Amino acid sequence: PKNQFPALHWEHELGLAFTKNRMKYTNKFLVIPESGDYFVYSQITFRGTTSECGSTHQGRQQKKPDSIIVVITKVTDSYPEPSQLLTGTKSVCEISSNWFQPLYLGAMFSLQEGDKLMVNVSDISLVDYTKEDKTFFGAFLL
Amino acid sequence: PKNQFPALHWEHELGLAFTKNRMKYTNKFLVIPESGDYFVYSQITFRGTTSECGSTHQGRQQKKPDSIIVVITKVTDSYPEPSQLLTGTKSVCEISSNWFQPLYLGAMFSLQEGDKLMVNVSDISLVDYTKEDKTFFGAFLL
Amino acid sequence: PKNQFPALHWEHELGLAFTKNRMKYTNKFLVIPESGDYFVYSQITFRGTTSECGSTHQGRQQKKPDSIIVVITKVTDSYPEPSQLLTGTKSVCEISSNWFQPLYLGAMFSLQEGDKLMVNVSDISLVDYTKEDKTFFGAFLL
Amino acid sequence: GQGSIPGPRCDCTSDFQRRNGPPCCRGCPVGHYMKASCTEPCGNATCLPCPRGSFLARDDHFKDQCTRCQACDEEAFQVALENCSAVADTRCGCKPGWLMDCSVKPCRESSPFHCRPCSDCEDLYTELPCSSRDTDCGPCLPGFYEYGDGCISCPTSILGTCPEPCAAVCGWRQK
Repeated sequence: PKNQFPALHWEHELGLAFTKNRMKYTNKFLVIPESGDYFVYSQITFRGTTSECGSTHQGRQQKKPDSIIVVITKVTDSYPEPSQLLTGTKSVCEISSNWFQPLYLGAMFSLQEGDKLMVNVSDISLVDYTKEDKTFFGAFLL
Repeated sequence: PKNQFPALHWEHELGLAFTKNRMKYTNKFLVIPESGDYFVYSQITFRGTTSECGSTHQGRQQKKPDSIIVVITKVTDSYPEPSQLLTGTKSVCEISSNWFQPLYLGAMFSLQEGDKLMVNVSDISLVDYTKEDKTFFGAFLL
Repeated sequence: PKNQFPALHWEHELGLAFTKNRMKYTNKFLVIPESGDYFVYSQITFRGTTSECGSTHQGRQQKKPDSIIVVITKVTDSYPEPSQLLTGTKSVCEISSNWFQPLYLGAMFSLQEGDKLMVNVSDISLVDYTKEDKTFFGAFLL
Repeated sequence: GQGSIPGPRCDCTSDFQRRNGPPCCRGCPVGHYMKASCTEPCGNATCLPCPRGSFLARDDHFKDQCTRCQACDEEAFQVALENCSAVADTRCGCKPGWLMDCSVKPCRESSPFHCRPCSDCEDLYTELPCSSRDTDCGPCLPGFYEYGDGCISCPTSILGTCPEPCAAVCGWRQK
């Protein structure tokens, strides 16, 4: 079963964001304008208050960590199910009062015209979307 | 206010380091030779002895974490203020005697001829500059 | 001394994996088909049960952390010793019952025809090989 | 009349086909990938079986690459409950008598897990066998009674008292 994680919205015009050469952004998706090899990348900065796992130290018994996950997913007309291209997954068990950390992903893929790319995260409430240089998503034709 | 973090010096000729196709390195800056789309990337390996936050466990009250930050900054003639292209920021609250970890950044930007790129870090004393394969910075025209 | 870490095997045909434009994969190596500038990248997802360092809290004295290391290494006919192109190294001292985290690396290198690239890791048993979107390795000509 | 087995629907209007050359209506069946598009309208795409270690679970599609099967995490004592086939991914789980223990909290469907042996009730009565939760051990088995944090067998000698749970064994003495 594919992950049912929520997909992120992206700004695609303001500040550092841009689309060019017929690459389109619509409704959480980057739409591939022509078939070819693309480098696809994203960084998500997560932040949270102390995870339950790190908060108390009574029992010696160790706690299960929480986790942060980012998935770059491809949706294509040629197949009815999305496929996971890249996944960053990290356990979180911080003893500090709050925590923040980035997950970065990037790789090359052969994509078809019309393929759509989105970024899914395990928990949108943990995503730091306040600054464009900390959380971003992109793709370019090689 | 933009970050006033210190900028790093880089080796640009020895070992794996090189500049070519009129890309220049001068006084902590990569200088963009021609306008176009560039992939800009950097990894900084940080290392430190135990962070104050993780050292003592007396009080139940949790400590604020330290942090490590890397910023790739653009300086351009067309605007008096530098702009932050990419930021990696992570909280640090380690219980071990020492810690080390990398932050990696990479993305595509439209840059102008003469634009200058530098890498700033929150604390130079935490940067592991001992080996070129652990801490690096680069950009190439797409 | 160069690292004697074990090199990983890779799938190069099934699923998302592919080789094209005369790039070859053989016996743990990507073989460079023509001299030029290449972007080389890899992500390794590591996972383990609690590291000894984070497990007990008796003595105040802090423990040395375990570590996870990934190295992208170049082997070339022109020089008898392999050279480390990229290294990701992180300390691990988790208090939770288990942990998992990725290390990502990527940079541009001038490579010669016939150069071979491999990925070495500090401990193969810690590598999460279960899904192709979590652990991957690639290179492309710029 | 002689019914013909309905082939995959011939719908030449899908986005993929409009964009990809001659309308190629017959997509590939489950367990196959599209090696080549069809050459004439409403013809058959050239479909080949997914190579070992990969699969495609859906029918009437135009995908040119099978999805790679996941591997089970042996370090976490996982086993393949169902091996990967050309039409379905590997299904990873735990051996009988072992418990699936989610590695994270909260636990999600795709969360990592590891297998650990179920608690053995030994002399305790097995209230609920081990499945998604660890074995639930109930009171002591018949012929035993609780003593400290374990069970010991009921006294059969004619002397001494007969603990209440042991009524069946030594209750006659009480009368």
